[in-house]
Amino acid sequence: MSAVDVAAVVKNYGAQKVLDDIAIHFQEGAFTSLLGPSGSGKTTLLRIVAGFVTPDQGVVRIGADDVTRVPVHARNIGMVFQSYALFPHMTVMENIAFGLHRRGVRGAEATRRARQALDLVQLSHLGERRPKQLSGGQQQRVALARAIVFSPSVLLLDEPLSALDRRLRQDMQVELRRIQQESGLTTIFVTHDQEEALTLSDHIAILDGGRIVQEGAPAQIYEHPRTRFAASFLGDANFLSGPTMPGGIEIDGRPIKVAMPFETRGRATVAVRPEKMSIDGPGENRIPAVIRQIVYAGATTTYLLDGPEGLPFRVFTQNHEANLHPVGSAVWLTWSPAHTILLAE
Amino acid sequence: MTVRLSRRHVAGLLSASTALGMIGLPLRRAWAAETITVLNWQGYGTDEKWALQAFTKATGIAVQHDYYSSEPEMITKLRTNPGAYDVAVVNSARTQQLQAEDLLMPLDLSRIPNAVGLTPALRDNPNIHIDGKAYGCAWVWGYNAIAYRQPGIQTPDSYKIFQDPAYEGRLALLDDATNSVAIGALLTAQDMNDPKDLTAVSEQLKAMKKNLKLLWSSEDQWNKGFEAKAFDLAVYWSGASVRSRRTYKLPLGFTAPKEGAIGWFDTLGVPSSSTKAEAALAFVNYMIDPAFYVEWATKVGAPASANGSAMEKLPADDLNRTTHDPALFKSMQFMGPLPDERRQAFADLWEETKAFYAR
Amino acid sequence: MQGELAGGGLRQARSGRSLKRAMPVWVGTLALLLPTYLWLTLAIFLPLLGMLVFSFLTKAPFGNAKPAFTFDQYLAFVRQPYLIDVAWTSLRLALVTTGLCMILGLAAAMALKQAASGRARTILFMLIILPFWTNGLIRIFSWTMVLREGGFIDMVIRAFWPGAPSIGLLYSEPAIIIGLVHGYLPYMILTCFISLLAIDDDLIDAARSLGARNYVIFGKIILPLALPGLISGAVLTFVPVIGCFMEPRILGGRVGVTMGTVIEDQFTSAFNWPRGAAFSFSMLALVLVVFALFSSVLRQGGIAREDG
Amino acid sequence: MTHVARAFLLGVLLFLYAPIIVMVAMAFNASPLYAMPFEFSTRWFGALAGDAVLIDSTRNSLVIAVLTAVIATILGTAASLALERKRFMGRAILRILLLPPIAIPWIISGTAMLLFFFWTGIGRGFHAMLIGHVALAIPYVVLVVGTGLKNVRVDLEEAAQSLGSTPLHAFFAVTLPLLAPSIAAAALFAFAVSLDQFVISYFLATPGYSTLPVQIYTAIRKGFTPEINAISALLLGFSMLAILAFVCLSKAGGTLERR
Repeated sequence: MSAVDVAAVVKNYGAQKVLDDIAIHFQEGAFTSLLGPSGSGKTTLLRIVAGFVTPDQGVVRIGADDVTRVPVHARNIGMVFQSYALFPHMTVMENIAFGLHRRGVRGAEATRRARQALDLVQLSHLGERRPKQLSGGQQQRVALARAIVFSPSVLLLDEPLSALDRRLRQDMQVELRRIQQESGLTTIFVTHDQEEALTLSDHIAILDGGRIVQEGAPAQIYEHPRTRFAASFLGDANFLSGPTMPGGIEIDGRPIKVAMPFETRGRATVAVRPEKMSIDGPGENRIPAVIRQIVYAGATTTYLLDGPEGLPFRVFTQNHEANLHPVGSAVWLTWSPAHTILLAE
Repeated sequence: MTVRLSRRHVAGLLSASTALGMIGLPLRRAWAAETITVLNWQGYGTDEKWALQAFTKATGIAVQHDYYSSEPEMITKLRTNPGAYDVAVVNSARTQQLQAEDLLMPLDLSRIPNAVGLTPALRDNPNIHIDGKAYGCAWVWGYNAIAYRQPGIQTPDSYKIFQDPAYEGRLALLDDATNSVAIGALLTAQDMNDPKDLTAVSEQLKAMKKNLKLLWSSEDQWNKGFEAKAFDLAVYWSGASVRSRRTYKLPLGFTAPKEGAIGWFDTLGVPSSSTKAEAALAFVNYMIDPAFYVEWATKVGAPASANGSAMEKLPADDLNRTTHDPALFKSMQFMGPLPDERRQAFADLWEETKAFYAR
Repeated sequence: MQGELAGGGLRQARSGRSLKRAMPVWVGTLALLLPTYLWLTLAIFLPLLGMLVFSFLTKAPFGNAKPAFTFDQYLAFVRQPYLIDVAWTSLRLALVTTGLCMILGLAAAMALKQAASGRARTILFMLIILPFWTNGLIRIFSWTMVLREGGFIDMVIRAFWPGAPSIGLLYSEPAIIIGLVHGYLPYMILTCFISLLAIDDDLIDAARSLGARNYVIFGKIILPLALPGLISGAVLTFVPVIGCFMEPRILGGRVGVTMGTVIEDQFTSAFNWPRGAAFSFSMLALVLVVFALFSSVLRQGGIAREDG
Repeated sequence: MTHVARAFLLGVLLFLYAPIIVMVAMAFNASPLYAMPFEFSTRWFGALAGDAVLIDSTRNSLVIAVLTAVIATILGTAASLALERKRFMGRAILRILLLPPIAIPWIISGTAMLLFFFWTGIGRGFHAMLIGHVALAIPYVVLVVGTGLKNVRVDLEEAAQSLGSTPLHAFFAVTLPLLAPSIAAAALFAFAVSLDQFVISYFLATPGYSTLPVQIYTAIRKGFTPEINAISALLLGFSMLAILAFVCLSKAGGTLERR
């Protein structure tokens, strides 16, 4: 188990810049998610750490070793592929023991450790099956057991849950977190699913267009997204932009206060999470709006509203009491300046 | 269907299996003091096993073979394998071309004892004499004419029968440009080696389209086709017609029509690159030896020998002898050397005619 | 192959400490490609280059011939328009043969996958290849026995229906096509079968359980998976058939005139190598044009697939 | 469905074997011209036993075919791996370059080889034939193995590497077993291509060295006797026995199932 460091990594495919000056530290024992839409470069970054892709520039370190030019097989990584990539011509046990054999662990010792890994993923009874005979979730567990059985320095997960259905996926998230915590492996997890990233991670890095736009603890990123992209990719957000004024910005002639200090110059955009707003509630910042649509979901209700100049808003409310505002009613949207996040443009 | 199983059959089957089973073992070959290599069509006289054994026994010279399946290929092999061949069977129509490329050496016929019996029309034929030197020893001759199914068809007297509507779909022509042009030329009373009016030739050939069933290119194909009654009327080689009648008992008649047969003769030449000319000449001499010829002609079936005295050793009613009547020399034209341009013109004409047939 | 591997030793992988540098990727690629392409260069490309040069000469440069540079050989199609008919015959034969092989080959591969499994399947598979191991010439000659009037087919038919008229297919275009399909069908069956091996039977059962009809299963599951095999098989059929000459000669009789036979004649009887070579390269060009036309299909996984 | 499939398969086999049956039947027919009515005879087998040239050339054919299959399969599989799995400039051109060996009529390639080998001093004979045969078989191998490779997912090799395999070990441990049916089929193709090849062999044969197809091709002129049917029938019989033995004795029955 080691920390992983990526420094100043650049990767181009022809004229296309896939990764642009990436630097990121994956802390020892931590679960880090690389989150981003497809084409953001997150998979390329993972494959650079794995060694399948050689960066054009920059350095990759696993622990103290510079592994930038080290072939995959010499890096001591464990990896779970999106499609699991289980060897169809081997049994489950053979699959799991593969990495042990490559490390010179054979015979009874290999069997013992493979059994242990199989127990860890709770598939002890399926060791003699072939991968084809397993369900998707079971295959996923085998792939995980295979990747961790030889105690790799780092565990790389390439969207391993994306092929599972929703229910199984939630189960596996829990399982994955448990196993990661038990094994204490430095884990890098690639996903485009924000909920998954929030649930599982100690640390999240959001990628867009080959750059890391923001990284930090899940709550920290959620509460303080730095860009419009980060705010909209991780969770929902209402955006307001207007000319700056001392202490905030101006929308439709009304001041919107921002708690954090900033420079008063030109225009600025702020973001407000839908659950931080309330309808006709308390709050220093206020905007008039008309309710356009109501989405009732039992525990919560989502209001879609039209603000000044047709600006769309979205508000989540907990259904503490059943006083729904009817569609078409004019209301005040209110929220606190502390929840008004200034975005870097 | 008659099924007769005898001990001989079983023995044959067994020995063949054993032979195949031993395929892994290298076969022993006895090497004589000197070995010459002959370039020829396969199964064309020079490679008769019994003859070679007799020859080797008599002279101590062993003979091996390489084969060609077309004349250009023979020329190519001579060009690209200098020194590999000591005797080459060369159609006299090609001799001048080979001589022009210095691929043949002139032969001193006086050193070939059996040459005295050669038919003068062949021995001294201008096809093989250049600047007074002979670039080959006339070996065998034959002619292409009409074969027809018997009984059923009256002896044809003209190539016109190829266009006779009575034989729709019953004709087989030789797939050979020179031969086909020759037929067209003879039908229009032209010199078959240099017809001036190729359009007329082409028209004559195209008029055979309705009758034409197939174009044959090998004796095997001819025999199997005739046996299967695929055609009743055909161009055929004189020597092959003898084999078909005698060996395979095919019911055919063979005749030279009034326009004339299309004659050819093959020579034995010695490649200029041969280092074993002495041995080669010994082999040439053996090949025109009447004793060898009679055995070849009666045992196997052969074209007519260029050695008139050899022909005379055959019984008077021998099919081969009657088919190759020396009287033919009077009316028959031999295929002569063709300049490249004319050869190409013939080839183009035949190619176009074939495309017309195929439509 | 070796080059790529020399890069990292096993011991290093096990210790994970003293780390070796990886070979650049191109070294491995080159090592994989070089033997094949060197071999092809020696045996095919360089010799053919010689032929390509010949095709621009008036005559083959041998003996006393004084060849001159010319484009004439390539103009034969203009000067001898009947060659266009001949080329069309070749193209037609190739297209029909390839089409029939694709239909029969895919069907046979599916049947093979469905009708048998395990050892039985292996035996059937080998039985399909076996005829291939007899010489092609003998196979073609044997077909004359089967197809001719009073031949094998007629005998079989007359066994059931005495006095039936003869089928007498020999010496016709269908006879050529039968011979060609017979010669190339095993390629198609095999390549399709290899592709179909990837299909899980569960996949088809699953689709069926979801109510998919047979044609839907075929269109959505089998065909896309079989496509690489179909394409490879089509290449292995179409390309040689367009230059075939033995089948037309022996089975075609009067109608057996193709580019293959014309080229053979140029070499064996007309002795005009430059023209024979020019025809061959024209035909190769024709093949490439056909490939270009179908490249949208081929791009999904055939020989002409583009990079990227 | 299975009945339909079986019936269809039977039909295809009948079609494939129709001329083969005739070929074998004619080996036992007394007539040298394949004449009917059929008259049983083993004379051609007897004749074959005394025909050293035919047996010799059959052995040569088998030796060349086996060597061709081995060499072409190894080279072609390697090339196929690069063409399927690597990205590089000129890949499309390299693929196109596989076409000339099969597209150019044999007679042209044969003549071209004969001339080129003459000019370069490679000459004719066994080695020249082998060079020619392998070159002709390579495109078949590349195409067939390439087809199989499309079904072996790349991530399996990557997975093996991530588990500590060198690329070579990953190939042998993972790709090769999964690719085995395709490679076997490719080898069978290469073998068949070589065994069938008569034009190029014909040009490259030397006086003392020829192959069975060359014998057949040259024999056609005069008339090929059913001796050739006889040896073909024997070869076919031996192949069948070999296959049966192979299938029964080995676990190969499973190779086509694994995937």
